Amino acid sequence: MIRLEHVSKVYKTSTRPALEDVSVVVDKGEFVFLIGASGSGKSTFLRLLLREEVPSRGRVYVANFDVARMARRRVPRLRQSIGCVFQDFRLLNNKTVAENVAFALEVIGKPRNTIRKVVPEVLELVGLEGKSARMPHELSGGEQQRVAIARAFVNRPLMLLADEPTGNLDPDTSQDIMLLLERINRTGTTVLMATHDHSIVDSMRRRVVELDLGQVVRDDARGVYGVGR
Amino acid sequence: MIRLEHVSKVYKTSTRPALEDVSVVVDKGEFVFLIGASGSGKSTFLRLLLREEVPSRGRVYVANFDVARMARRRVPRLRQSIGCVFQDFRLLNNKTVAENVAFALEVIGKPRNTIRKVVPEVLELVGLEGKSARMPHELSGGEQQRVAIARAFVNRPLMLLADEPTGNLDPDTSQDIMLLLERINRTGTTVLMATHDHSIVDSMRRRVVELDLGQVVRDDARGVYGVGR
Amino acid sequence: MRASFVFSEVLTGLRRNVTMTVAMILTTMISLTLLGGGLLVVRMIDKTQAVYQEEVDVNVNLTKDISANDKECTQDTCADLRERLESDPAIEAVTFENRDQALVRFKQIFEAQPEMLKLVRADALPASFHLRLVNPDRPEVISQTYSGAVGVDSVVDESEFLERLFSAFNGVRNLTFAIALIQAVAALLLISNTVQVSAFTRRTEVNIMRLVGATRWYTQLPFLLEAVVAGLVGAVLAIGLLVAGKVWFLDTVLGGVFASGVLSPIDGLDILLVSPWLLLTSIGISAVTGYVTLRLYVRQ
Amino acid sequence: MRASFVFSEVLTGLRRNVTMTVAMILTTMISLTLLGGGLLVVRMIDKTQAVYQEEVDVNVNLTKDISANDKECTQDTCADLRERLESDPAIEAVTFENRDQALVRFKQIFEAQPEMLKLVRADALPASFHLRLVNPDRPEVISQTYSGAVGVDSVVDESEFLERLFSAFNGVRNLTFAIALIQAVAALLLISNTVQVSAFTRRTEVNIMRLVGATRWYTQLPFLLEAVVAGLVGAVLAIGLLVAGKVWFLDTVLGGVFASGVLSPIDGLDILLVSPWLLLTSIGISAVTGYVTLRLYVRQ
Ligand SMILES: Nc1ncnc2c1ncn2[C@@H]1O[C@H](COP(=O)(O)OP(=O)(O)OP(=O)(O)O)[C@@H](O)[C@H]1O
Ligand SMILES: Nc1ncnc2c1ncn2[C@@H]1O[C@H](COP(=O)(O)OP(=O)(O)OP(=O)(O)O)[C@@H](O)[C@H]1O
Ligand SMILES: [Mg+2]
Ligand SMILES: [Mg+2]
Repeated sequence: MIRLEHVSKVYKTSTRPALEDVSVVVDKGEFVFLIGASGSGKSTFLRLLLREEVPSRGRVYVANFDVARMARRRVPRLRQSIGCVFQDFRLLNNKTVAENVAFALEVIGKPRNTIRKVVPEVLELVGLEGKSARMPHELSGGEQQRVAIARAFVNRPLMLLADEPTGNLDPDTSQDIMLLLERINRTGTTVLMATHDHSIVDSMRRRVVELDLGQVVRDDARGVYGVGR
Repeated sequence: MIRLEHVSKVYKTSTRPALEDVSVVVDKGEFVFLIGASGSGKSTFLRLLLREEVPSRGRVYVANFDVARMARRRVPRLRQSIGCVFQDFRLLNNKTVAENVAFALEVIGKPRNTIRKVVPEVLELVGLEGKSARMPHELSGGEQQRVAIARAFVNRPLMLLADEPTGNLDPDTSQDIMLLLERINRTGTTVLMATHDHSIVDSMRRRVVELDLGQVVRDDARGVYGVGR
Repeated sequence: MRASFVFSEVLTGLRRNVTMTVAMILTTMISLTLLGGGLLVVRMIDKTQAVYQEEVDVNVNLTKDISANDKECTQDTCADLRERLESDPAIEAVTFENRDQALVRFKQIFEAQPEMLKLVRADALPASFHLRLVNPDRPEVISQTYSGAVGVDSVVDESEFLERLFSAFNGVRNLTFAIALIQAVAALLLISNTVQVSAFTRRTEVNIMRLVGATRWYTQLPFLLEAVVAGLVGAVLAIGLLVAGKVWFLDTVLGGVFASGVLSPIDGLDILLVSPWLLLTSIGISAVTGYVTLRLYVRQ
Repeated sequence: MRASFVFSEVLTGLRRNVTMTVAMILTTMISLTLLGGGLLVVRMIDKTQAVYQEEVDVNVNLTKDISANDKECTQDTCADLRERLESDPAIEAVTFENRDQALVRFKQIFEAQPEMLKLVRADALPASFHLRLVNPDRPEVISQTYSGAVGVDSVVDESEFLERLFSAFNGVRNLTFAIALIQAVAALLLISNTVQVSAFTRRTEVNIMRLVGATRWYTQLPFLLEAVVAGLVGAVLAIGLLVAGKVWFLDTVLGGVFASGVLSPIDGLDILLVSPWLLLTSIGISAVTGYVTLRLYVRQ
């Protein structure tokens, strides 16, 4: 599903590499936590998979795409097979919940009756069936994050990338979001999640990949956040 | 120092009040955590103190200012006596560390030689004496947050408001920031901090004010994050 | 890509920044109006030039004696001169105009200036031969040959007069084009800027679109169309202004001059011929500017 | 508030959005150039009008006989007529111009059009009395009284000619003002928009400034100054364009007409008189527009 081979990334404006000789393989259907201190390269890792950045060295494979070398115009195809969720939700403030989700389908040219069928389904999955006509600001943070997840998942992508999806949420709401991601993972979707939240990592006991200064320093099949803590 | 009397706040675009009949008194030199679920009104609470919003009902006093009723043109004076720190740092990306801190003084018209004297002092306080010429993107998240704290504190304000200052930081870095805030608190500055991070709240054992749906549901002198956890 | 979706995005974009859109349309409009005005002056010059060049290059004015007494050019001096002119290989055509005909023409030209008519009595005008030359560029040869010939009072090279007339026109045309050019630069910068501002104010949306896998065309087409729509509206308004300018300014102020035939008038057909060029120029420039701006300044 | 700090902010702002700034300056420049041009045409009309009205209102042309034989107006018919005119209470001043003097004046007027000179022989021009009226608005009374008097060939009301001349000028002036007005609207919108875009692109900074306690003036003055600086530059360029236009266009194309005295020329002094108005207009409008925009559209 995902394969990084000796990947390094040095940003132009920065001296120290953000990632250094990282090799990681993630199989289909896995649930992986990506942890590490601030600036350890978690977001960079995810951005490489989305081809928001290209690696300075090494190779990145996602599904059947050779991400680092593919032609620019094929990038949209890659992204259509990946769903993304971010800490700050990234919803369109002037569109309703349903429109926000539908947007992801409109943009890739799905026919209108497919959209009308699929959107309510996915809103039901994330538990927002009654709130499809609300605007984002009329929702709590947790609900907004569900909308973001619905939008990422409405296209039934092969994998879901989440960059600190619970960073702005309180512990209870975070638990709800984690349950939702687990449910999505059970449908066979690979989930890769970067986080700081050790209580979540500790309670889920899933695979943990830890980065430190851009290098993989740990890769446990059923890990916890901090060993020495 | 801070006194809220039966304060309610209803946003125009929202139906349910963000704060409802909140009365809180904070004395000079206190360190107070403001906790609560997402959407419980923590940020609204802080915005009222800064007069970024005016309350729908009730009165807000900060230092000697009647915040809710003061003339608009006196707002800058109020803000000059309050330092603010946010989750997303809010540094100017095209200015160096020292310039970012100096900016807060330039803007309020401090003479240039005062600025030249004060800025290095405060950078030393936050432990960034060697990095004053760096740009924000050349710093780790924790270091960026220190710059933000230095900027908030350079003016020696009566109080420091912090809205989830550790939200984007990993646990180790968060600890450093908390130590810094404690040090600032020990100089006599009142610190009011909104947060989700229960490990921080639990370890510090300071006064905790908990909001739920806009109402104060708990006010412990030496509290922990969640009672039932 | 669904057209209705793109269309609604374009409208939203134009409405979001109304002041900018209106400024862009106005500037484009003025630029194109001036460009169109310049083109119309060029057409007017061309037409007037064509009329004059068809008609005559050099006038040979006859002496007072002949002018007064030989109305049909039948007497010896005049007939000989005509024969000589007609057999000259450098001259293509010869027309005789007697004093009465000259007066009629003079009255037509100065219809709008009655004081001129009062100054000039019929017997002041000479009869003349109007010559069309084989080689209109070299009237001085004719001038030299026939000045001082028997019965010739003076040889007038009309192209001299035309040159002065046309140099005034060329001045007007150059001024118009100069202002149009500066305006065009302003319009270009505005288009480029509008596209940049549009892209900037909607970067959140565009970012989200791109993350869910929208193609570059899909995200950028609305900005391009915005520029083109504004350019189109500007061009249509410019054409309207040209028509209005013709009706209310040219036809009233210069009506007399047109009627006299000294200048060929600008008619509806001329505007009709210029219009498609204005439209094409506008659409072309706004599309190209928009595209280049998107490639160069808007990070994808 | 330290001036150097504000100044550097203004420069940064103008540089940050170069295309917008240049477009704004160009549009302001053209608008002001046209406005200045219109004002200059107005001045030219005024001056020309003043010259004509000072000199003469009505011409009484004398018969061919008098024109040819009475060069000093000493013979009975002419002298009687002069006496009658001089004693008329409606007439303020009477000047006699004989045929030779008329020819000199005619040659001056048509210096640039030699064909006209060739058409008119000295004996075609009449001697005349030039009258200045007590009440210049009612020349038709004079016309009725003296038409047909002994020795009078015709009475010409010069104001008729002037009216036609001035109506052409007024047309040019109105057209110039109309374009200037549209341009001014465009410039206004652009200024407003530039201020909005500036404020928008720098809202992060402004937010941070305001959080650390900067006053509204402190945060918004740079945007206002940006607009004013751009307006000032536009005005200076416009004045430059007017001078250039005078030197390269007016003086070459209309030089002959000016020299003949038919039109009063536009001189450096006129431009000098118009310039401060352009500067003040530009600064005033940009400052007001900027201020209003900041109050209405930019959330503080
Ligand atoms: N666009 C960029 N340009 C230059 N340097 C960058 C850029 N993005 C990230 N970096 C640098 O690369 C390193 C890794 O950053 P990255 O955002 O991947 O860390 P992270 O693990 O996501 O941190 P956080 O927990 O704060 O989100 C950091 O040193 C950062 O300063
Ligand atoms: N500008 C606004 N306009 C309308 N409603 C708002 C606005 N800001 C906040 N709200 C609403 O007011 C309520 C309280 O919001 P607030 O941001 O104070 O919560 P919070 O405790 O800071 O939450 P979080 O932990 O997510 O930051 C929420 O329901 C929110 O939707
Ligand atoms: Mg990150
Ligand atoms: Mg908040």
